[in-house]
Amino acid sequence: MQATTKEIMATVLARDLVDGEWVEVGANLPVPRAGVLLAHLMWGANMSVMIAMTKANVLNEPVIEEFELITDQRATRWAEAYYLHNDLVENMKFRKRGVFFAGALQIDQYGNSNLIGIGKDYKALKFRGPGAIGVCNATVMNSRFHLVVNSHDPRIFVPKCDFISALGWGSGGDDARTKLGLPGGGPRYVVTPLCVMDFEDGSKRMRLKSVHPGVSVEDVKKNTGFELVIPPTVPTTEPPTDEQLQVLRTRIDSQGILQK
Amino acid sequence: MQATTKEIMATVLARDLVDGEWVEVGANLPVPRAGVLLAHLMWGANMSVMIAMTKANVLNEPVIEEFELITDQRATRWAEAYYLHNDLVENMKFRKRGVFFAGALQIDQYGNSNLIGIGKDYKALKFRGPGAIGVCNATVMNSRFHLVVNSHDPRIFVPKCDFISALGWGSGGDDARTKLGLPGGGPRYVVTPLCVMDFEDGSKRMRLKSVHPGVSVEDVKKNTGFELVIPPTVPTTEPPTDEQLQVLRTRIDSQGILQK
Amino acid sequence: MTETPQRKKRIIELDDALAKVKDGMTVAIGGFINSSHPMLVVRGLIKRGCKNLTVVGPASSGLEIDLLIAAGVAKKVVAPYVGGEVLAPIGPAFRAAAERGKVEIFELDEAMYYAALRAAAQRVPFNPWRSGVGTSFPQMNPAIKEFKDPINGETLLAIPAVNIDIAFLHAATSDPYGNVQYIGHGYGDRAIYAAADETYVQVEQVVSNEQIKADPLKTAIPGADGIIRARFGAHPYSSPGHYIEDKAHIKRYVQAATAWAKSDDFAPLKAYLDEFVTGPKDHAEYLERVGIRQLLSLDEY
Amino acid sequence: MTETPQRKKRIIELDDALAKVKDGMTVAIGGFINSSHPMLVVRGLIKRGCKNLTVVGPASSGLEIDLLIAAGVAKKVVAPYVGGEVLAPIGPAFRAAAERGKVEIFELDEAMYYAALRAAAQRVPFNPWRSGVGTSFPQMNPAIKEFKDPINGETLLAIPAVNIDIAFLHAATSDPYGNVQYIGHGYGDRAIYAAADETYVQVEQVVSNEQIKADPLKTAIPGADGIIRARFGAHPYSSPGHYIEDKAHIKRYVQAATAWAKSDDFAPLKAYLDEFVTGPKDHAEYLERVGIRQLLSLDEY
Repeated sequence: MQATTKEIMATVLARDLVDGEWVEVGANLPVPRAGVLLAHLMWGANMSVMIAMTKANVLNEPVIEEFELITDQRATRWAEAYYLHNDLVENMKFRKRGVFFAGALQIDQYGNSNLIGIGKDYKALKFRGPGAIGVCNATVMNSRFHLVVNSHDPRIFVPKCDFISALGWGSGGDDARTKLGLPGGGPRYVVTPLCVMDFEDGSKRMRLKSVHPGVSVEDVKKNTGFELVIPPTVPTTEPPTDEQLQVLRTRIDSQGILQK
Repeated sequence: MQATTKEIMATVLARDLVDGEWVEVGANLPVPRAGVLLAHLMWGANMSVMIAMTKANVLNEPVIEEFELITDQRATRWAEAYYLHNDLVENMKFRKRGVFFAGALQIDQYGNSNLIGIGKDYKALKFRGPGAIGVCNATVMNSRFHLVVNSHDPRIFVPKCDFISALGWGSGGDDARTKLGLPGGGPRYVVTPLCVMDFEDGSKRMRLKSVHPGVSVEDVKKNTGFELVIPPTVPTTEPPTDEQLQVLRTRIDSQGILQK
Repeated sequence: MTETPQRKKRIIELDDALAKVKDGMTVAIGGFINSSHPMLVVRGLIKRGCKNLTVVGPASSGLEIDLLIAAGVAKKVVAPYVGGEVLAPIGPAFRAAAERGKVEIFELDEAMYYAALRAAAQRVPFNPWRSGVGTSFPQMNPAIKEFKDPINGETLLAIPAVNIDIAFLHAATSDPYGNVQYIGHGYGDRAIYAAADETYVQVEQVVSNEQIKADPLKTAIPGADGIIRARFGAHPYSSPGHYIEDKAHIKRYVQAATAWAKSDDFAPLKAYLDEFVTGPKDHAEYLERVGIRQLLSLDEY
Repeated sequence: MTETPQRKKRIIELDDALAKVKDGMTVAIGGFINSSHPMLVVRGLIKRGCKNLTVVGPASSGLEIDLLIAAGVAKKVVAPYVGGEVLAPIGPAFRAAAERGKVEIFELDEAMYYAALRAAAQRVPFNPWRSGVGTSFPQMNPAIKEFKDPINGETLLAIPAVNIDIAFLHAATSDPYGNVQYIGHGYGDRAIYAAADETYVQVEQVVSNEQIKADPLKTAIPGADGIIRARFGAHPYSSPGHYIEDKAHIKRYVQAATAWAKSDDFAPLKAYLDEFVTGPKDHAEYLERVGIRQLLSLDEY
């Protein structure tokens, strides 16, 4: 079986997750959702998987139905526990084992990101974004986070974000976050339809980690608006195993959203 | 029918309560409990009566059983709503309509009070009290409070509290609380087995308001460790009506605790 | 012996609740993105021509807030997100009004939002928060101040209290005395209630006090100031345990608002408002215009 | 195709939970005055000879904290009240140890207590609180600082975070995976859990995951680190929905502790500890010493 780009992206996220971790599955974020569920079903039986503000028990569901909206009450039917939204956002202890996935309008070379809008003047934005939602907090309080975007181009990967709504590695350096007193481990991976990137030790500049099958290093460079750290050899992103792909297609993504 | 001192004290507290107010009925505080329930049954059908951290509906209970312990689960059987204890103590909006009853080890002439202990040195108390419980906060956040004590003597009514765990009128003056930014109306009555006291406008010194039947002004003066404001005429505390007394004895205090 | 006086019912008419809203007030709307918004109230505020309101949306606001912006009711919006997920990743009117300077945004993230509401509930002027240090929030929202904490000297953000004059919520049930219960968790509605001076709640159904007392843990709002009868009262958004969102209707709104956002053409929005907001004389007529057949198609299972 | 791996059960032995406690840690005990204390754990901490603990009691602590003080386990106590209501208006050992300088009290009131726990849960160094300004609290507890708020310049108290290393609670039920549910409201246990790095919960009964899922709103602790089987595990205190407090037993303790407090005679306390704490080899033997007839007399209705 041949995995699609989205299936590969989901598998990259899954491989980062460790049994026992705490993760939220958003609605309409099919790639992170599939990544979390893949890890949960294959090697993370003791992960706390949050669906629609509930702690869900889906481990033995033959098919874990996808929901388009986070407010779909049917998505709460597997709940063992409800979280009031304010408790979810204000009680932070459980997030020490948490992993978060964030999107962005803009991302700079240190993994700082922007969900607010495009334009130099906040009072006269050229493009107003949706707002920070809970991303500012979740990218601090969880043990680490990954930036996941649906396209890879120089409008997203910019030299400087117009606004920073979620801090990455600031102006660079291993201590960029600790010197501000921020507890979480910061951004680890940036996963796009072209590649996986991480951050170089020391400088914390974004670095190409692997390119997806069929993508060249040059493709990535020309679609990135700043200079990436490029290691001497860049491997191809490891695709899902046959078994992983089967679990993805039969139990997690039965509607085939990742195959579109 | 002749009312007992405790029944008179309860009636004084009841008369201060207005329909629609929010009040907590503690366990083992029979006088305030009876006062609250008397007001609720007679003219306060829309009061929110809190029993054992629940909002209770006891309006049509023929007999409202007394519980010795606040943790008696049976006291929650009338609940319309549970309050988590932290919400009860941290969400303060509903307390704008709240009235609170506080006890004390020491009370000074401005209604400041102490539940911590007796002694000049906090690190070497001669007598260690129970602690402030929720009294510090409840005496600030409710619309007003009453000090209610089971005995009236110069050990309680002192020139100066060793420690202040609940602020009254500070060092005196109408603005003693507002200048500290405190929202509640402060102490209104001090109710003892001898008398009812309030606070003189302007100075906010404690003032004798009425003496219970059979008690003289002199009795009060000699049992108070500071100089009270004594008006030219001091009335006798108005006892409960026959109907009030009947409600007290048949529905509220069927065990006759107030008659002991 | 005198009869014990009985409690007053707190069921009120929509218009009596709406009459509490005065120009310039801070008004909150409950729910979450595509669910549980008090839509009788939202349409009512527009119909009455309310202006200059500071609107506190849900922590993740949906297109009900977008509609209030489109109709010119909201002068200022307190919300960490305004959108409709796949139905509209960014609220079209929110986006357009923000870009055109027609609405002020009190910029914050969800954690700051709850810190602000909690400060109001606790009657303190602010609450501290850590996340956001090092970001653009204090620059985008000057009401948020960076400060050194008085215990350890750490750098934190001071999130100012957002006090709510009146909160409007939508829930499954209440008894006649304002004890409100949800089906499901109820999103952040309890936090909105805790921050509000007054709270009016639309419910799908008024139930007996005995039913409420059967499960007091479920009582999320122990004594709303008024209860508004509102079957299908969250339409076009979902009402957990009762009906799913009406995507076709939401898309119709999105299309109208997008026309305004993209080409500054207000006509489609006006048509939407005429048909569904200002036109119907009451909730029943609104539902008639939506159509019973359409309402009956919104079953969860 | 490979079988889906299954979850690990979180049911653990009392001793394995107690082994997590190290000298000098901050340990919290749940419940409220005469109810819901994890008494296997309280007795176990004494039996193991734990020392130098900072003990965070419930917001209103009962005589379980008094017992920990009497037995020399608690170096410092964080509690706004220690007593047993009518059974002991002030905890006798609490009173005596405080007067004799044998225990340090972190003085605060209930609102400050929750502000401190909340700060730990939120990972901020403090929370502001208004009540207490103008009182002796900052003098009695120098960790509480008066400060000017950075928004309005109002005078407030900064209540420092009280971080809990391990919380021990007692509840009605849990499934094998640590989803804990209470009968009743559960007092302040959720707030203690939120402030703790690890939480172990005694339960009257372990139930199926299916039973928990039948009412997820009831799940108060969504994933305790360990569940300790403990029928009659709050004895001599009440366990809501299961049994009332054992007043005779509590009075026996009070008598022993009062002898120590009044005349510095530790012998009655030693006798109590020998008989009920250090003597029994396990919980079953403790209950045997209490007596089944006595346990069966503690019905609520």
